[in-house]
Amino acid sequence: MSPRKSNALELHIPAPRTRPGDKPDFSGWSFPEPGDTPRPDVDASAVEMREFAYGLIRVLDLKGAALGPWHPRLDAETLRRGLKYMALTRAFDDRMHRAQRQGKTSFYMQSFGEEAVAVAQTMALDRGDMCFPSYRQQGILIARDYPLVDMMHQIYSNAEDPMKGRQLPIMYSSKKDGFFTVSGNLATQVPQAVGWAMASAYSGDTRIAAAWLGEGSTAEGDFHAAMTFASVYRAPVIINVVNNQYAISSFQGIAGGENTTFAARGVGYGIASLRVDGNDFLAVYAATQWAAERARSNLGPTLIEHFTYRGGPHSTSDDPSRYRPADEAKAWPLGDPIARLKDHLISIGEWSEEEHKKLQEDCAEHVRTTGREAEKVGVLGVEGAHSRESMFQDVYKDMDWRLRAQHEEVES
Amino acid sequence: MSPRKSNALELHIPAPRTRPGDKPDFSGWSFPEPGDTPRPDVDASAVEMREFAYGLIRVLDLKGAALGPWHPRLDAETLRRGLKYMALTRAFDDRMHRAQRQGKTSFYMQSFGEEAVAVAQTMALDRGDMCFPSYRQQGILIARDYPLVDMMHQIYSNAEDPMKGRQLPIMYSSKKDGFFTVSGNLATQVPQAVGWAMASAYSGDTRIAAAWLGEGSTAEGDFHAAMTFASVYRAPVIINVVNNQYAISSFQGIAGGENTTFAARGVGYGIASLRVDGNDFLAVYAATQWAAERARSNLGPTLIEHFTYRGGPHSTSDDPSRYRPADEAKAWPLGDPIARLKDHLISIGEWSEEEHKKLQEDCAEHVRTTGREAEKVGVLGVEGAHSRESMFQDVYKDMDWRLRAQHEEVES
Amino acid sequence: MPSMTMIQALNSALDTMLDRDPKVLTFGEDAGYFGGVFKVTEHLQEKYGARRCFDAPINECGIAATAIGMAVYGLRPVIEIQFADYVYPAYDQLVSEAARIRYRSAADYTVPMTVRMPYGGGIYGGQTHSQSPEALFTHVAGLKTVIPSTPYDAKGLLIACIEDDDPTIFLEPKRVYNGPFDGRRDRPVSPWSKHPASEVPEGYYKIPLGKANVVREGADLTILAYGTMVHVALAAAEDSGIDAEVIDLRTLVPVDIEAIVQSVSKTGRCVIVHEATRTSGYGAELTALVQEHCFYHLEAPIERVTGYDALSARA
Amino acid sequence: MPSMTMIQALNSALDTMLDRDPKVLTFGEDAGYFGGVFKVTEHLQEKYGARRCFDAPINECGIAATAIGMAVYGLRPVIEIQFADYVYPAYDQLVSEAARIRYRSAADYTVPMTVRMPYGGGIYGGQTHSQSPEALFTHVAGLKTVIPSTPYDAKGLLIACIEDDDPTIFLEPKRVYNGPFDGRRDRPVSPWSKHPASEVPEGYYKIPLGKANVVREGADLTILAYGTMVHVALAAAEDSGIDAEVIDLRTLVPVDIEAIVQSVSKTGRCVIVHEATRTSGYGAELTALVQEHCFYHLEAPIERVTGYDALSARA
Ligand SMILES: Cc1ncc(C[n+]2csc(CCOP(=O)(O)OP(=O)(O)O)c2C)c(N)n1
Ligand SMILES: Cc1ncc(C[n+]2csc(CCOP(=O)(O)OP(=O)(O)O)c2C)c(N)n1
Ligand SMILES: [Mg+2]
Ligand SMILES: [Mg+2]
Repeated sequence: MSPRKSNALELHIPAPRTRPGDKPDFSGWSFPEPGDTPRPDVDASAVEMREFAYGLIRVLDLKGAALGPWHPRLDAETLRRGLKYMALTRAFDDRMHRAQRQGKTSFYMQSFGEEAVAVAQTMALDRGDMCFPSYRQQGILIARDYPLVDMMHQIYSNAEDPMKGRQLPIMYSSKKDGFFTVSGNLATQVPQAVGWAMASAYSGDTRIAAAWLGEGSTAEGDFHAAMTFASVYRAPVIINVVNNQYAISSFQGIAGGENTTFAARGVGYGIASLRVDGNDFLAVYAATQWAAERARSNLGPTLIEHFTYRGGPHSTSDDPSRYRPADEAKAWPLGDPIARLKDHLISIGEWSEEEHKKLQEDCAEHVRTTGREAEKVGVLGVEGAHSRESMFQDVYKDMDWRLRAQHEEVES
Repeated sequence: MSPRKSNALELHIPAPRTRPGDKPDFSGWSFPEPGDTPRPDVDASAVEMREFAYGLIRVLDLKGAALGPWHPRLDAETLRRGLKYMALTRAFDDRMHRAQRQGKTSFYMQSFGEEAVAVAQTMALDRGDMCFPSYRQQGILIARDYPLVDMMHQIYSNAEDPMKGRQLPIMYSSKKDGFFTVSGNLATQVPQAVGWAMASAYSGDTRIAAAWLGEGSTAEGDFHAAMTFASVYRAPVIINVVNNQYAISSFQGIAGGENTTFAARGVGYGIASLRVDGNDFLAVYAATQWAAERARSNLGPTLIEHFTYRGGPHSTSDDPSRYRPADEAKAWPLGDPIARLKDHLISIGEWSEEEHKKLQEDCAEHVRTTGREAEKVGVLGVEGAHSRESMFQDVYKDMDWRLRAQHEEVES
Repeated sequence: MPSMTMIQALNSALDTMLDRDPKVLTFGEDAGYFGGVFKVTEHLQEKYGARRCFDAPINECGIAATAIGMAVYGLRPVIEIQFADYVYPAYDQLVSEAARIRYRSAADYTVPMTVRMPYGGGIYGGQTHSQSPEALFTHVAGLKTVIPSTPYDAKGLLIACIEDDDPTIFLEPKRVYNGPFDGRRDRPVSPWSKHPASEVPEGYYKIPLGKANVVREGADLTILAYGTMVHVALAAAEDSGIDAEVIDLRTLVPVDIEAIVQSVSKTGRCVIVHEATRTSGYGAELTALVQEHCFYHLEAPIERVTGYDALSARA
Repeated sequence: MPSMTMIQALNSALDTMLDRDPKVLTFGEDAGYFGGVFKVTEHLQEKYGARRCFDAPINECGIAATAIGMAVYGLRPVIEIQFADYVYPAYDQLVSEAARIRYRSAADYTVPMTVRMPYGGGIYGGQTHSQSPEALFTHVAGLKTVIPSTPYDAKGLLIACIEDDDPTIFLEPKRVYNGPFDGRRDRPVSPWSKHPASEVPEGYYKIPLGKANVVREGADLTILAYGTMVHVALAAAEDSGIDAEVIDLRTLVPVDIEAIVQSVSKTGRCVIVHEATRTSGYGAELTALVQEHCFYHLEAPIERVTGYDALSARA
């Protein structure tokens, strides 16, 4: 290499403010106050709405009060349902994470800290709307009352696994619940959701689509495909970027978060874009409702960035204290979505600490009982959980001669 | 299909305002006045600069006056050189297009109407800066004084073709001129340019990179890759979107131009973005100079949308009057880049109609003479123009046993 | 029966299916108003409206992905990739998604989509308008790969693909779009109208996937070919005077193993012809299959006549 | 000499080259501070700074494309694709660009880059963390494809790839990252430290590309294998008592045809083993090569022992 010139170029490699050993530091972020963000009409033009991509829609303040034009004014029953689904999701995650530690499954991924996103959104959508999740939206299935035991069967890859042992744990699928088969390949589901939404519009249907991906995954070309097609054909779709600030070990700067928000991506395509406090159940609900109404009125797609924090490890395969301050999760200024909704319900006199304690115990108990039921069917490593034939099925609608021959070969 | 519901969704398919048979109609566009757009400091933050993506930098008015803070104040000699290169590019295109009609080559692509983009930009860059063009930037080579005859050899795929007959006509390459080998695959060169720029920064070099792609090609995932990596690593690169309003037969709405500008894409990544009148030599020059200085000062990438109009067919393989009004080109309100620079030079007393006529004749003559020289070496279809061995060379640095065997097979 | 070129036959297949089944729609770059750069979708937008036949952004990944989403919804999308050389940006969606969705969801979701693309050399396209990437699809479990060689087959096979409940890769040999080029560079290519397989019924008919066609019977040698190379093989058989049996595979996956075994067991000799580069081309698989199934009948090594392992294709 | 696992040997290869050549740099998803999900780049950022070893956005296309740009500039980038299953978004850049730039520019530009990726099954990864896509690269003229089976080979071959002036695809059999799994599920995998090929020199050395390794001599049967399957083949030879010669190909393209021909000419029998799905897998090419070069020596059909044409891989 030649000697350095005075006007030499330099390569910038983004680095987070803090690493293991440092004190957590979120002083870089500034947030608008809850209630301060106006709510545009659903037919507002994307151009007029540009600033929403740089703000943060907040309804709940940190004491539990709900404020401002985005307050969705849900009845207490609905709020308690939301709280229950989030608590159940957390209890489920907790048990399954431990099940992996106990060797009952090879792998698990929690949604700890992000439960509001999947749960509030599912509740704001119609039952027939089609969800294209990433791997961290188990809350959708739970909020659609999918049997926990079937989720466990899938995780244990046992004889009752609806996916017949073909997928990594947590890669569920349930067509009847409008839950698309989770892919191992990041972001692929997002342009597929756009295509589904286009098909719905093509068919004169009324159902819309929603897709989720992590902030890290927005870097994939599939995200660009999704945004481009959604914009061009004004597809009735909601594209949700769950910005939990990490992609495995990489902080969001590696995905492009140093220079702008992830909601801003939508601005680039002329797509209406909202940025929401992802730990605020009411804000997430309200933004989703807005976007769904927009889509249903043939006004096109919305991008929502849900700003949240990945409370746990990426998966059971990593230890986050290797790449971020160990106590960083606790320092996240926007708190915990369950605690915040609980505080709100208590503040409006519709919930109590006792009821909450009971709810948590019920969830834990429900998960425990269900766990035992699933374990009875089998956990990781039971030989013969799936017929050998099933290995050759569903490659095509019908087995071709190769698969028949290969199947015969194994059987003999 | 079920009967249509009252709240049924509808699929939006973008359509241009006009089709063959219609009167050309550009009334949808509104342009800021020349000289009206302020010029930010080169270290302005991308966030502050967002509005530049929605405006249009113009220096030359349609009478030839140069106005406002973007006026690059080039000396007359430089302007005349720019005019000459543009005229030469047009003369070259004209002859080669006709050569295809005469069967001397299989294929040709003109840059008619867009000459200012490649020529002004090349002149604004340093000689050592590296260019990653698409197939419509022959002006770069011409402005770097690459021998026209070698371009013709490539187009004729004759014995002197520097590409040895391996590439479609017009897919030049010249490392010594900082001109990257043109790819048939759209947009692939753009993230490569970002990588080259990163390598330059990595090496403490002072050279920057520039890439070009059409507005249609911005839809490719490679564009997203380029923007993401450029933003994350603040690569010293200029990404140029040449918006000539067509991608073969598709109007720019199919690429996402209905809902926002192409410069706005850059905003989504927090990249400084300029939108320029691509038929205004001075505006293109000034914007490029600004972006180059920004890159050279370690301030990162710039996206420039050059708003222009594809005056000719996509290539010799299509007839644009099959998909757009036949006289649309003439109706483009921002005129012709050569005529506009000519008018400016005349208005400042540095050029005359006579000199211009002479320049055009000289260019035509130069191209004609060079054409004869190239034709003497050979035109399309000369058998044996390239050795059989050359077919097996350059697959790898050294031929492996397969290629040696296959070569022997053909020779025997 | 009308005489059609392969382009007209493909257009007729799409026309027939758009007319029959409201779930069928088609899109691709320049495929709408313009009718495609090779005119395969000509007049379809005019006839069925922009909703059924439209232009797509230049993003093959997005074209494939949105088609997958549509197929998952329950439609039967047919997409056009402008040149097979440009399918790679869609490769992940085809290989990781279209091919796997039925399997990974245990048949909860399925993807009845068809991917059409012109492929192969011979039109002065240089190295990026001439490729034959079929082996990159035949390796992928979950996909079917189909290549017609005549107008009649093109229509019948395309309709079969559209009606198939699995994703199908439909490669169109563009060198024979307008006439059965047979490799004889010294003679002009005769138009399709002189070829019996240009007689194409107007309406609906299908050619089953997985069935090869013995286009020439012979006793001494079996030639396995598909696409343009079928015509080249026939001409070579004729010119050489060898009593060769020529099999047009039509479907590469699942290949008609019975037809192959029957022929090679009879002839004892086998030559495989394709345009793609040799190493790991589909000819390798055919060689392996023939030697596995017919080893004791073989009187000579199976030979591959293929493109070189270079990147050439004259511009 | 230190004993290393394959991960350590790969890390040592990168360390050696980062130290020797300022033109070498490495990046990939989680490859920087974290040292990669399999720890192959561990401590390299610490040692050489973020400029030489860094994290990349989750965009395999961009990772490959920027590496191409860097190689064109004159650097020698080594990129990590986190799992081979996720290479498809980069496929276009590798196939249409990296492989073709030398050729299409008549050697005006060249692309000395290395693409590292863990591949293969056996880690409970389900259908998207277990794939063996080598045949999708062996078909591509302009690319070299390399697969090591031991720590010693891994380091020597990786260094050879980095110094090679052409783009190389370097597939790492992750099942044997930590020990030579040999397919005997009933016995625990012994650690690399018990295996002679875990003796890995600290410094610089190369194993030439294109040279196979006869890892077991034998007279009755030739087994061709690579990666994890080398160990499985050795165990099978041992368990069966057959006097098999086992050849570890090491480089798939260009393959060491001499070593293959010499062995099969001697044994007259050949079995090919790979994990990838059978149809159009690399075993097809090997079968074709063997039957083309050794037809008159063959006493029995060449057999392929491969993954099924299904998408399975147990989760
Ligand atoms: C195409 C592809 N590349 C890489 C991976 C490996 N991978 C799995 S998860 C992950 C991080 C994703 O981060 P993000 O999108 O932010 O989602 P989060 O985990 O935070 O929910 C990576 C790199 C993959 N699964 N698919
Ligand atoms: C990956 C890829 N897809 C499709 C094509 C076919 N194609 C060649 S040029 C073109 C249109 C490009 O339009 P635009 O980017 O606007 O550039 P312009 O021709 O206007 O300069 C298309 C679709 C290609 N070359 N590569
Ligand atoms: Mg994340
Ligand atoms: Mg254009």
